[in-house]
Amino acid sequence: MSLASFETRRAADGGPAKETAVKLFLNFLARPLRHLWLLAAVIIVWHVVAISEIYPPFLLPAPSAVVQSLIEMTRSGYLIDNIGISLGRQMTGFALSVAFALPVGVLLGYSRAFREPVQPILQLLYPIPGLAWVPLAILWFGIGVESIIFVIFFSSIWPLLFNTQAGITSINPIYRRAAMALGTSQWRTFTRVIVPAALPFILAGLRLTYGTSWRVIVGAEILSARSGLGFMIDNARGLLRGEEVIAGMITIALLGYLFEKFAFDFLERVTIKKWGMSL
Amino acid sequence: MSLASFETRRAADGGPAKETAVKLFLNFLARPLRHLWLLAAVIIVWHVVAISEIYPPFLLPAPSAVVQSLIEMTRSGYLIDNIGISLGRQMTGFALSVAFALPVGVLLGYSRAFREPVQPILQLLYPIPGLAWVPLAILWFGIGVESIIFVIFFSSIWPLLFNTQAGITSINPIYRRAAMALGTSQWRTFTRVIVPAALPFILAGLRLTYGTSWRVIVGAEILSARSGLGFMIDNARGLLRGEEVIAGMITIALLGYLFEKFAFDFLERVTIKKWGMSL
Amino acid sequence: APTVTVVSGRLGWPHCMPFIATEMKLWEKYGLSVDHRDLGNGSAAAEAMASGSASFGYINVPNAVTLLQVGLPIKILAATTIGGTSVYTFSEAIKSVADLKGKKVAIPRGVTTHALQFEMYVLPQAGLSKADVEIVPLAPTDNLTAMRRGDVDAAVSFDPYVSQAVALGAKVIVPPNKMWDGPAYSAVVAARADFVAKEPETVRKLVQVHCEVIKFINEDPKKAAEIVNKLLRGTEKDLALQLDSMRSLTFTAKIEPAAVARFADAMVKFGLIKSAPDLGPVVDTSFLPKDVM
Amino acid sequence: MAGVTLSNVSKSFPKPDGKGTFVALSPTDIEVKEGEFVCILGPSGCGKTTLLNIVAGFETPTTGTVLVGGKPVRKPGPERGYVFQEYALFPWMTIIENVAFGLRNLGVSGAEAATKARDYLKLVGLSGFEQSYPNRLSGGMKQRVAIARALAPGPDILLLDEPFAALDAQTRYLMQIELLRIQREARKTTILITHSLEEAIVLADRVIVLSARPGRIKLIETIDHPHTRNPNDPSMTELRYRLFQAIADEIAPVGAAA
Amino acid sequence: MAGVTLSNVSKSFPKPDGKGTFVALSPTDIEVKEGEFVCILGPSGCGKTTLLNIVAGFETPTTGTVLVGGKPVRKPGPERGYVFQEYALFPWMTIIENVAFGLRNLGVSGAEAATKARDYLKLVGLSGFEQSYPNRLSGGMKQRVAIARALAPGPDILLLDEPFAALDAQTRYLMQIELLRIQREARKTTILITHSLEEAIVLADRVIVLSARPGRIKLIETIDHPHTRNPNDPSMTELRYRLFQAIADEIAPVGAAA
Ligand SMILES: Nc1ncnc2c1ncn2[C@@H]1O[C@H](COP(=O)(O)OP(=O)(O)OP(=O)(O)O)[C@@H](O)[C@H]1O
Ligand SMILES: Nc1ncnc2c1ncn2[C@@H]1O[C@H](COP(=O)(O)OP(=O)(O)OP(=O)(O)O)[C@@H](O)[C@H]1O
Ligand SMILES: [Mg+2]
Ligand SMILES: [Mg+2]
Repeated sequence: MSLASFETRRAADGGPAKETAVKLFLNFLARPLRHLWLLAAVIIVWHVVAISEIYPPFLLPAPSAVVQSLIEMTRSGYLIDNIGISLGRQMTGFALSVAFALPVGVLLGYSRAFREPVQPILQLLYPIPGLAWVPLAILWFGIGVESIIFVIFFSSIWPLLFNTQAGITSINPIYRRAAMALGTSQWRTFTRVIVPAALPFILAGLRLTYGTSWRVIVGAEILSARSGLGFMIDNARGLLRGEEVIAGMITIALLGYLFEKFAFDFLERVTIKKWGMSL
Repeated sequence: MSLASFETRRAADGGPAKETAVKLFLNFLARPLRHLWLLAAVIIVWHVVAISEIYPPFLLPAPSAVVQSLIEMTRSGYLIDNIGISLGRQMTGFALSVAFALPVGVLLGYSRAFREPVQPILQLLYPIPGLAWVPLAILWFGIGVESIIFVIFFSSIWPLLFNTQAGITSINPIYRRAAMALGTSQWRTFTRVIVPAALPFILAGLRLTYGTSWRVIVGAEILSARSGLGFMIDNARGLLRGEEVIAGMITIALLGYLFEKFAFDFLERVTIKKWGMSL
Repeated sequence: APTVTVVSGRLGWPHCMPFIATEMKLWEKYGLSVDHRDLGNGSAAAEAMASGSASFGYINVPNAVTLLQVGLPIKILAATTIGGTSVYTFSEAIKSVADLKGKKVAIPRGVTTHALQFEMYVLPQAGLSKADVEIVPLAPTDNLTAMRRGDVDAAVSFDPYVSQAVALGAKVIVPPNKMWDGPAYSAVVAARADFVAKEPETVRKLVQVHCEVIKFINEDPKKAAEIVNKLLRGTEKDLALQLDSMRSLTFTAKIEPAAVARFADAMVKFGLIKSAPDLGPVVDTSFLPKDVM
Repeated sequence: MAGVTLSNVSKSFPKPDGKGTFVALSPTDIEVKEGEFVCILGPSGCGKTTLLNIVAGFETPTTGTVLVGGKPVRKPGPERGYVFQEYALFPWMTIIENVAFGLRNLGVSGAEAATKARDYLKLVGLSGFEQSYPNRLSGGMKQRVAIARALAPGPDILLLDEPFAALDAQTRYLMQIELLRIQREARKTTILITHSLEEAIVLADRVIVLSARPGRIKLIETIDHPHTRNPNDPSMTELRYRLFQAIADEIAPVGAAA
Repeated sequence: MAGVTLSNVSKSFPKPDGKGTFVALSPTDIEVKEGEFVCILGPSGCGKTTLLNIVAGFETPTTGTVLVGGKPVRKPGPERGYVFQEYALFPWMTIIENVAFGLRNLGVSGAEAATKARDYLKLVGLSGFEQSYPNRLSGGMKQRVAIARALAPGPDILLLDEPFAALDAQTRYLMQIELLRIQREARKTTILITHSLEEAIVLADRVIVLSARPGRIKLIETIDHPHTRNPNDPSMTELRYRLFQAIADEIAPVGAAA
């Protein structure tokens, strides 16, 4: 990576126009290659290490065994069921996190009267481990799905919350001044000035919050669930079924990744990238 | 919170100069009050609920019982020992996270040749729950403190990693251009241009990564430790000592909070706030 | 001598022996250098042995069977405790297992003997099947809360949680001795087969220490309870609880291969594993001192 | 409709080293009558933007008060249109959205606001760029969007901070004429900061020259000459010279500056 | 020391609606000789900044090549000093750090760089602001820091995008004189974009006027008159008129722009 490889916004806009169809086609083929060679290499290394049996195969199964397990579990419907169940919990937790963290983060950044009393409480709550809340979660919400969602919620609000706040305090004050001089109502200032101006932070926070809502699924689902990907992984672990553990991990990885690509990359493309606020 | 309460950078600079000593003194008294009234209210509500014994005291002890437990554990040295042990693990994990996430995040944002193959792998790894790695952590690192630190590390790199990347892609390209036109070496461009320009993101990421390294301590320490705050909480839970569970939570909250205040608030004050890049 | 890593689960009576041995410096007495690690759950202990981090350990029977089933040669060398599992409730309406029909019952999560005992023995004894009750996997520490809220009606658990609940007014509807047909081992002493083959003398000493601790516990339960209570930072009240707990258990190193095999068969019936491993050559009582067998 | 009155307005900022404050604007009294066009000239860094910011309500004066239409200024408001020295376009809005934004704030319907915005974009010569985002525009184009944005909602008072600085002489001239027409027609009270003597002479009813930092009023010239004026008109020569000299006195020879 | 040669250089950008491209700069040939001072004039948005960015190496031309000292331009370099239209000061460095930065890049010791930076700050009249951060400065002050920053490392080639636009006439004049002195003494090849005919006349060996978008060369005027020139010198009247007319032709009447 040299300084020359460093993309500059404008340079990307108007590259040489003389690309031939052949070149474009080659590019089209090269693209996935450029992105996936390292992943392929990692899988190959994994395969080689696994078949060498340095480690017991039930702890480090070969990729092929994992794929086979994925296929079997898909065929039996076990995987799909658990995906559906976990997705429901994770998405509910994520949606609640966003619904809470976005407005609260905006207020933290925006209003001193709100920030001064609320921030210390949040900063104190933040470092407390999610698992430490389990007894109280059960006390308040019982052992149903509510507690699982509470743990997901309480673990995943933070990146969006604090990123939104940081985004808002980093807004160039001139935008607020311009909004005020144009007689913008508070609500429109929120929605049309503050939020878009802080969007690079908010989108990064959304990504992190989304990822976190998956990351805590094992911890949340061993709370009291007999279903879901987290339970599936824990259960497989107890039975020393390494291939099922890794199959579960890969399923979560893919679910997270696909959403990341389709939702967040898209959101970024139609907002901050289009506006030139991010490369 | 009205638009008028909305701090503007310049307005904060040169307020009326006519403040009397009395006013300043009153302000000095009012400051903690403005910050702490809500926290005080929360503690009072907790106290009232606790002494009403709606919940059994071993699940929701009164604040006074928690304070007493804190005092006792401090006196016996148990708390201090566990703080020392957990702090060591958490700080090691945090330091490793920073050492990894900061350069990798910079490279992700900076170099396409690096980003294209590495990003998919990281985006796939990111959503995988930390607890799902435990079997592999034991396989690779054994059952000592290394595994604990691995779980902390692997859980807490993400906010700093992705925030740094987002920060770098959000840098106004004009700064890089200026750096190039001034013949800045790659290293100096990293340290003197890229990192400071992305600092609002990096600092937000540091805060989040720091907090996460505490948040996973319970999950990490029940892995294989007979010591530390995470173990202490888990152990107290087994003995139905609610006041010790909450004392442990409060200890972690305070440790996180104090560092937040002293390290990160300070860092922010001497950098982005001083430079006018954040309010 | 090189240091041996010994793993165990969390400190509770079934896994207490290495804790007490360390506390009483019994390892040193036998010229052993032992690094004892207690892990948060049974899976971790099994994984530690599988990965070679530890060659000797205290693990649950289902974990031992699973290790064999996935192909890790181990030897089961001794028992630790028998019993300990009970079913209890706070509900007035539930007087016997039959009353659990349609009720929610909390069971420790993971692959445990507790679930096997309850579902494969206790329920059929009362003419019920798995489908007749709603099983809720739950950490034993959360049972009390869940029961208070009415989220579960009864719980299958072990000590000190059962004694804790009883102290708060729960009643035991199935005592430990009615939980299984024959000896129900809470945990066993196991070692990697390669380790046993390579260092039989070390293994013999480790098992001797184990037996000496069990002898000590049986001879002076109060002293043993004090040691455990001290390690757990328990109070006077907790000490009483520990002593109560001990009454529900039999401390013995003696192990019957057939009883272990019955668990393996139950696991097959339960659907946890496809086929039971041959336990004949696995349960190796040759390391036990003569007076134990 | 309203005049602007500054009484004893001054502004201090903290010193770079954080110790103490320095005066950016000395106590100043200015009265701008309703419908009057005032141009402010002065050396770089003398406090012109600071003064305009105080009138706009972006900054609180260290001493003194500002009345707009007889009422003290507390915060910015849509009756005072502002063109920022740095343009301050919203990067996340297209050009037309930027210009229509203030209109929409006033409750104008979307369609009507778009039509009006398009008119103003035509006025500043940017038809065809409605759907562009600001990062796609040249410096001068951004500045013209900023002018259109400030004018579109029809504020009573115009506060313009070097609004034509990034424009070529011809475009600048055309824009001056348009501004003047709008200002006259609606009798808008206008304060415009400029570095161009010609611009001040073409536009102003009154020219105020500030001294070097800390700024204070150095010279006030009233221009009665009817519009449209030609800055090169011989009758203006003397005025021009007086203004020139007033500023020139304030500039220390380069290399020997404080 | 080197000249700058543009052959057939053009630049297209994507259209606002994303469909197709539009030409910002038509194919252009310019040869700037070593030590020559070229001023570029042209209507707002005609492609001046684009052209300068290509010479600087910030943008790749859609067609054509740029040679600097005979070698093709691939990326920016310290031999080409650049003053950005938007200043582009580093907000995280003090004023003196900004100015010293390029010197430090060249390996100049800290103390020496600071001394030199201080000299350049004195040159642009900003002594006393060394320890300020850019957000504390007025627009014109920032612009002067940007000039000092570009000059301090002593580049062979100067690329200046409206470097004096935010300065009052007097400061501007003083800065012009200083720039000229530095340029002459070290025979720096210089390309300066300006909207001021006077500035071009005072400074340039050659003036290039670009047409309205898409920019192409409309007029080239060589000025042989010795320095120091007075733009109001009667001998310049005709030149001035020609330049004026060349740009005026390009400006569509306001309100009727494309
Ligand atoms: N936020 C601030 N903090 C500290 N000093 C400031 C701040 N804003 C402006 N100043 C100082 O106040 C003085 C006047 O600044 P101002 O922006 O009003 O100048 P100006 O007359 O508009 O100059 P220019 O013509 O260059 O735009 C300058 O010395 C500047 O450094
Ligand atoms: N990144 C970009 N993407 C799309 N269009 C661009 C981009 N940069 C510049 N343009 C367009 O190219 C044209 C020329 O822009 P440029 O900045 O070179 O003008 P300029 O001559 O410097 O104008 P000014 O005097 O106003 O600064 C303009 O129409 C502008 O909209
Ligand atoms: Mg100004
Ligand atoms: Mg330009």
